[in-house]
Amino acid sequence: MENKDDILEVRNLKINFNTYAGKIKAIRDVSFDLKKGETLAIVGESGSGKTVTTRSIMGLNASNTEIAGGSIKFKDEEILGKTEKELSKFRGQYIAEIFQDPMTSLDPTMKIGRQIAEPLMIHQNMSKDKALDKALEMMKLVGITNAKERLNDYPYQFSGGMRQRIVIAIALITYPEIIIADEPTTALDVTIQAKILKLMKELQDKINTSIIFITHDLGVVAGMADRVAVMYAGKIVEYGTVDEIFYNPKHPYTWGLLSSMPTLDTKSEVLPSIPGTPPDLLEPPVGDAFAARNKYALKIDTIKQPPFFKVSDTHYAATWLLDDRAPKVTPPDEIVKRQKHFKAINTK
Amino acid sequence: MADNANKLPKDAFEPLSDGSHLDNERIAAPSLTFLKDSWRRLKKNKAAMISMYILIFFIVLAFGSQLIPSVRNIATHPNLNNLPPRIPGIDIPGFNGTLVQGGQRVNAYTGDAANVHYWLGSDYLGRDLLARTLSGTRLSLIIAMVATFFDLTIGVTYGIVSGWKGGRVDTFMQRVIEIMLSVPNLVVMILLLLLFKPGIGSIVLVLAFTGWINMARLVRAQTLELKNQEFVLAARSLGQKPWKIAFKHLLPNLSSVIIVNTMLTIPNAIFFEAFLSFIGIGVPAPAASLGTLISDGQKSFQYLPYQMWIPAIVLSLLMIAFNILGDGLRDAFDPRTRE
Amino acid sequence: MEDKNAPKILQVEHLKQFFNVGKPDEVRAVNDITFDIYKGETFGLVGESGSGKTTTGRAICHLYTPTSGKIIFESGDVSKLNSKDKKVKFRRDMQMIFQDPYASLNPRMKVKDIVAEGIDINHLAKDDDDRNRQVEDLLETVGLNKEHANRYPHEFSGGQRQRIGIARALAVKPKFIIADEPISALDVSIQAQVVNLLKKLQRERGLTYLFIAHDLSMVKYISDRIGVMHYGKMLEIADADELYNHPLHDYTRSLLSAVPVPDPEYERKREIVDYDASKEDDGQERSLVEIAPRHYVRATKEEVAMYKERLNNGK
Amino acid sequence: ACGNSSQESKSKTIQWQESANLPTLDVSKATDHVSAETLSNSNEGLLISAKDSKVAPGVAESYKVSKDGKTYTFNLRHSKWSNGKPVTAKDFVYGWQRSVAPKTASQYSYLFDHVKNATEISKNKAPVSSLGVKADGDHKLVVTLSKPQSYFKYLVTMTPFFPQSESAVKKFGSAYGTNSSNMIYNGPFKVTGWTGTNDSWTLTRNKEYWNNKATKIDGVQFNVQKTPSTALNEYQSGKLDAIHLSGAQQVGQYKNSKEFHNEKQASTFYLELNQQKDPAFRNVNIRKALSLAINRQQFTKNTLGDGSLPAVGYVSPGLASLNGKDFTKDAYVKSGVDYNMAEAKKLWAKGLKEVGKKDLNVSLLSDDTAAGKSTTEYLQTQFEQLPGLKVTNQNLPFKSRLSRSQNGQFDIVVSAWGGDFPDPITFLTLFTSDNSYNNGKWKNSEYDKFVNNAEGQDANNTDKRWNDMVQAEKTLMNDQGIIPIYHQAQPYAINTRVQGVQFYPTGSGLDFRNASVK
Amino acid sequence: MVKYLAKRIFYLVLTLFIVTTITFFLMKLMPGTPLTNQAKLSPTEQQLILQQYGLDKPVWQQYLSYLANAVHGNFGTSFQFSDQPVSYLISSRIGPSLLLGFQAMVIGVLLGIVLGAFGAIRKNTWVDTTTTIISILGISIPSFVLAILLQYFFGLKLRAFPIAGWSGFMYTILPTIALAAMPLAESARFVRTEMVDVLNSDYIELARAKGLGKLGIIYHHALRNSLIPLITIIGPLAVNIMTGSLVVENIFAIPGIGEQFVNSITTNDYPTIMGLTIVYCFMLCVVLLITDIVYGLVDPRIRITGKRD
Ligand SMILES: Nc1ncnc2c1ncn2[C@@H]1O[C@H](COP(=O)(O)OP(=O)(O)OP(=O)(O)O)[C@@H](O)[C@H]1O
Ligand SMILES: Nc1ncnc2c1ncn2[C@@H]1O[C@H](COP(=O)(O)OP(=O)(O)OP(=O)(O)O)[C@@H](O)[C@H]1O
Ligand SMILES: [Mg+2]
Ligand SMILES: [Mg+2]
Repeated sequence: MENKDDILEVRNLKINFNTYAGKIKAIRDVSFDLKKGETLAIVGESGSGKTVTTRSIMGLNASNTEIAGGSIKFKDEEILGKTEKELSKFRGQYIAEIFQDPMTSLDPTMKIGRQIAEPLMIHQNMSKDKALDKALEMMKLVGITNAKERLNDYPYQFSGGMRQRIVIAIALITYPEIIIADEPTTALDVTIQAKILKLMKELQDKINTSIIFITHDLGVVAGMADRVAVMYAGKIVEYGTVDEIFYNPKHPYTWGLLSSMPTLDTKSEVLPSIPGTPPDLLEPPVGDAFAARNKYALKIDTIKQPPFFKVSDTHYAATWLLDDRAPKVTPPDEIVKRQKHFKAINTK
Repeated sequence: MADNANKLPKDAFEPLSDGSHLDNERIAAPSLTFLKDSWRRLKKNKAAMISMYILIFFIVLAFGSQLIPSVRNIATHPNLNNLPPRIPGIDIPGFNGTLVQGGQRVNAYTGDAANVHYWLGSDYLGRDLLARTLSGTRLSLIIAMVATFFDLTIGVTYGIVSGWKGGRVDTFMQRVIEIMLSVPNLVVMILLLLLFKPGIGSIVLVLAFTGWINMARLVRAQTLELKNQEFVLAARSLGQKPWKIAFKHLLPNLSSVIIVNTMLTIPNAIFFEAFLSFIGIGVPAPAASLGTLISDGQKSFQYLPYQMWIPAIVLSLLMIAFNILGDGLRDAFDPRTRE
Repeated sequence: MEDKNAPKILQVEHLKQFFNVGKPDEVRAVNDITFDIYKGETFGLVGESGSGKTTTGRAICHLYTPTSGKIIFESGDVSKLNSKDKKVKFRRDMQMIFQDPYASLNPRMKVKDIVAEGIDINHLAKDDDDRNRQVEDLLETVGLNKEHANRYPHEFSGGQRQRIGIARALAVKPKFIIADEPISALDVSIQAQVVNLLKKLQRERGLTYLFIAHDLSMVKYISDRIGVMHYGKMLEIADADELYNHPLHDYTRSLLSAVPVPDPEYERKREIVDYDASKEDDGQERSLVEIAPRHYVRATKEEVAMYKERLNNGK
Repeated sequence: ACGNSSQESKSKTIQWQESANLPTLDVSKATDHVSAETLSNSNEGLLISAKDSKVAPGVAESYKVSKDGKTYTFNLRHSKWSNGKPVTAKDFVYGWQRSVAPKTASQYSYLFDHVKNATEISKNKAPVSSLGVKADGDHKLVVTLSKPQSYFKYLVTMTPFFPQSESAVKKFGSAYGTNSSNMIYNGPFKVTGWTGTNDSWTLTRNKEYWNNKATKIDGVQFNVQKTPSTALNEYQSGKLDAIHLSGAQQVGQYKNSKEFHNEKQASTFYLELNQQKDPAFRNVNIRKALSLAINRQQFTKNTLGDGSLPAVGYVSPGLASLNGKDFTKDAYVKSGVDYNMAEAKKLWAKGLKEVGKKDLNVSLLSDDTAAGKSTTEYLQTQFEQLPGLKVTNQNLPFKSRLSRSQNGQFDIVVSAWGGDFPDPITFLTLFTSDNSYNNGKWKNSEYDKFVNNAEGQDANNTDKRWNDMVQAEKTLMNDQGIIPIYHQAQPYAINTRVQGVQFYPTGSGLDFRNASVK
Repeated sequence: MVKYLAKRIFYLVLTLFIVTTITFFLMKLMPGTPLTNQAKLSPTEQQLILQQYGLDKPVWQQYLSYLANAVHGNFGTSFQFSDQPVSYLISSRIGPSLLLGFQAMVIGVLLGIVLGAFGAIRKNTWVDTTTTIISILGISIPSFVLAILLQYFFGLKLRAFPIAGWSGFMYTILPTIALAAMPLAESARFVRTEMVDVLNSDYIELARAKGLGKLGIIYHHALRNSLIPLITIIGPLAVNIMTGSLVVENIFAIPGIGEQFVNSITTNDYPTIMGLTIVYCFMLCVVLLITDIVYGLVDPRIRITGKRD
């Protein structure tokens, strides 16, 4: 797992939230790393802890956050426990973030040129004029036409897609080493989404940055990611390269996700769905949190949390099904089909 | 990474294939209604709870004390006038029947008065200030509540109609509000009070006449929002009658806005009543509200400070308590603060 | 699933729905669309945000008064329901399911009362017991427990709420259901639950759906025929497979080319087709033309030939 | 701020509190006490008020009255206006004509009613020039009355009888008297610093005044301060030299101090019972019962506590006396102003029986001032001790109260009358049957006869006239035509450095001619 | 924008017209005339006085001429001050009121902003609690009580400020404080809520993600966005100050129009009451108009599209 070109290492992260109702155990032992220039996608359903994970990388946790353990290292430098002031040196400079909702993430009363230029002025002590020049370049780069005239426009004068480009420009302007994109396209139409995703890939190539890409749309993941981590109830349940996850998934939750999404040629009368709802993180179940929705569950799932089982050097899954003692099960048809395809590419 | 599963039961790796574990539509949390939930949150707000108890205390005291004949019918004792507070057994200056006269603290309870105790003193007609303050509080509360009730009903109706009807009706109704807003409400009140016979009824009317605008605006805004909420559309697509939608769907969802705003309107009404009384066009004597008591007390504030302090403190406490409770309720009702 | 000779249950003719008519901020949300829906089918409506899908749905359900055009439901003109009986019947026959599982249920009402609202309005229950029984049946139908009847909406998850919404619509035994993006707010894992439920209900009760969505994979999966909307106009209507396999209109092509697919290989090869909407702003008269059987495209007379050719090339 | 106050205290300007604004400096139009207080120090009539209901020479050095009491001849001294022009008899003629002319609409024109032709002029039935006042040269003024008026000497001390310079009136036009520079002065002081609407103005020494050398102070600054507690605060901090004390507390605080001045005023507060609206009030026993139910002693001492005196009758004490005997002594009727609740209840029961009623619901109308409210509240508690009587209080602003009383929209009203001049007749004329101030419409032919005699056939006979007036008062009290409550006094706190300010119970009220500052 | 302005001004005129009309007829319903000594005046004199005040004509004629005169700023002659035009009365007394109102508004709002902003930034700390307490007290303690207490303690007891009167800056301090309490409290509350909202918004989160420090965020993003909406409550605050001025001017003996208004009420000086009513409405309308324009200027969303909701 250790790798020279890892620029970010998250180890055994545990995060709780103190609320009226009690302690929400939002992140329950999460570890992963990010390599230079790669895109790591984190998928999982709502509330699985994707945002909380990335927020702690940025040091942007809510006030009721309790970091219960673990470490986050950016280029071997520990981020957890840094003061707000120290953190603000990282943010924007080395690690930038693209927010989900382009309609609300821009300051409505500030000219967008200035908003784009701001990180430069903060981190590189650049004069305003110079920063604005750079901002202009960046606007062109993210595909805003008439960039020069639009430098002095306000956010409400842009459409949602254009705003998201601006948000991307803000993230990119310092050529950060890591970009965290938290559902950057969920609020957009598919056609615009496609363009934005393409743009992100192009820009990533250009400045060789790493991206942590959060989404719950597996289609987007398939297009964007080099590697994928699947989260469920505050834990990563499976991770691997994009091909491994899509063509050779091992965790029943991943199976469920992949097979419950119809592709353009799904014909079956009933979609294999995942029954039920995710567990309450106030009192996470003992054993495998997914067990209650898992029709492949084993008795041990209700007793003990599964460890990660290695599938390949790059592919791990946390399910007792991979234990030697576990019975062999047949995944859903859709998965069987995919696994066949996986074999086919790998033998090629 | 392999696990030594020594302590595991034998059948640990048996599938749970009967599906009994897939108990997926279970809701574990106990049932909490919106109000219960809000109440729970309100209870965590100490200031708001204290305010609530203060208000309950005052309300119970102000209304309950009316059962005591001597409070209901306050007698005048022209010979026992302007006596400072004297509480039996308490010997702190200010409450032991002494007052400062010509630079010296003297006992005011002499002669006729030697054996009486006015806990909060007496006024210029020798009326018990405690009883007067209680009656005044009651009157202020009644005026405020009745006025608030009126402006609540007017405001809520106006707001719902304006928001629900939309279009030209709404535009017109908003224009009316705009015009009313560009007239200082106190000026309107004063003009109306000049016209009407001074009295409690007129004050209530006048307060109600100007007070509803805020409520109407809030309710309208909320109605506009609710109107396009899908549950209202659902009711419409089921063929629900408009007035039933108003009662079943809008009102309950407006309730928090209404309650919060009422909590903030009451002190406003209390204030305006006091203000009108203070400038001399409020409740006519002998009825006394907190405003008239303050106005009376203010005249001899230098010599008989208690005559103003007492009603002023009660008034301020009421206002503070209503304001804090209103704020607290707003927080309690606001789903954003739900954590 | 679909009977090709089924009668039309709904005809929309030259429907226009404008907002703020005559004001500077006039919105032509739906601008002259025509389409039919057959009994028992699922008609999918797709298009980008703001293209007028919701407005179309609501206009059909008579939540808006159309600016012009006709909506004929089961041979009756919706805007001319003069008698009370007819109105009541219409309201029973056509129901909606909404997008936002959080906004579509009155937070101050118990599930029981939400579901029973239609029963109460139409006096479908003999007495309280009957009402409760009906509610419990409905809850079971949508896969919830009857114990849930006394709870409040906020205690449910998104998928469960969506099912309560479906139960509410079913309570009046409708024939036609307009589902406005019923799953787009739900998680992938939950979406399938709802879609399966909708399909099951259609099978069991012979329902007709107008299914609005912007997730094209799901629309294709659930729909028999699909209409593509853009800027208040209907651009293309065809059977689902036909539309996906042989999209004719540039906009449809662009839309399809943008759909993300959970298949890395496919994604790597993806080509985005751009669509320039200004092409249609040339002032020429366009209307839906049947290029192939059951495949309509909005086109000028000249464009018809071009589309015909496009279709042949594709095959 | 503290700095200036000590500095101010050294100056020879007195800081005086007024409780109302100065409405006008036009002598013809002044009707209120603030204008009167200002004008009687800035301007001067033929005579000026003096102590003990006397008059002293003003612009007139001396005057003569004809035998029949109808012709007054005034000899004027050589004196000047503040603009240096001489004050002549013509100025008096002009001034009087202006006051009477209907065009001026002076609300005090009725004071001229004994001057020949005045009544006709005010009704526009005679030309202004026909007014019975003529200049005989610059320094002699001859006044012809239509009938004798023994108290005419008092009238000429009042503002409407002041001289007015025709040239000044013409010059300032409609702005005459609307601010301190649009006015000329012939009194010991000039008014300065009054913009017409502001809250302070100053009497400054008038160098042109004939007796300027007698003036000891530099001036008086009047400061309007309507809030009594603020006034008191300012007095205590030394900012004001003199304030009106208001209410029992303030009076109580100063009662035994040298700073305390309780100035009696020729002013009586009394109740009028509306006999037209409430027939029950035509019953004398009911009227008497109400009067006996009022403990005037207790009321003035404890409730009002502002130095006012319990009523001894209708005409205020100390106003006028004959041969050293005060009018009120001569005319005292004990039962009219006594307190006897037992008797009151008896008479009340009797009265009710006579009018055939079991109970009575009445409203009690008064001003909305502090004193007005205390009065109604006190009376309410006293009256409600009479079985079957229910009293509702109504406190209205002065003008509303006035208009209601004059239109008969009341049951019982607390009215007040302030004498214009030190003669009982200024009070007594009010309750003749047809007088417009007789709001209760009490009618008594006896009373009318006495008053008419005093004003008519006995006008020139001091003793008879006196007796007529005494009988009138007694009739009024015996029949309880009105119910007197108290005689007002104006208590002041005046810094001891200020000396010699003269107060009069009637008319101008305030005189700084002999004031001095230590 | 021009069109919008024209519309606003039209409404301003309409409002004033309605207010004038209503007050005029209200006043007609009131008892009392300028004739205090009515009883002693001959009918001729009464007639003449009524004529002087134009009260002899039929009501509708009075109304029309009142309207015509009011347009020219002429509100007739005061009943209280003889021969004094109401317009002069008002113009000579409006200065102190405007000055006080302005001072109170500026001080109240500025301090309110500071308090509110600190409260929001240090949410749930003692700073916040203090701010909340101050603003609750400010809202809850009536201005007249506050004015009396200020006068007594700071004027009489401590002698720190003049007790009452109007001659110089020192004299404005206590009344300004008494008047400023309410706007201070209101704006502190408002700013706090706004700022808490803004600080929770996505764009502040983005600003933090950019690496902007706390101060930078507040200065560059949070303040502007939470202060712009403050403009909308300036109108209501102005009403507050007007209300307060009625008693505060009285208590501090300030020769302003607030004091005059109360005075005119107690003396039934109807022409002055009407004139002042119209002036108050006019001032409020102007404040509302100005705040509207300013809002449009500072909020780019409105500045450029000219639209608002
Ligand atoms: N400030 C907070 N206080 C309490 N609970 C929180 C807080 N922030 C997040 N949570 C909880 O932590 C869990 C994980 O939330 P997170 O936002 O990371 O989910 P997510 O995977 O990003 O979901 P989504 O797809 O909806 O964005 C959720 O149960 C959420 O309710
Ligand atoms: N009540 C209304 N008043 C004014 N404009 C409206 C109204 N309802 C909808 N619109 C406008 O009409 C257009 C079409 O809206 P509609 O909601 O039908 O789109 P949609 O296709 O459902 O979009 P989405 O995918 O975002 O739901 C939009 O521009 C919208 O802003
Ligand atoms: Mg998230
Ligand atoms: Mg929609």
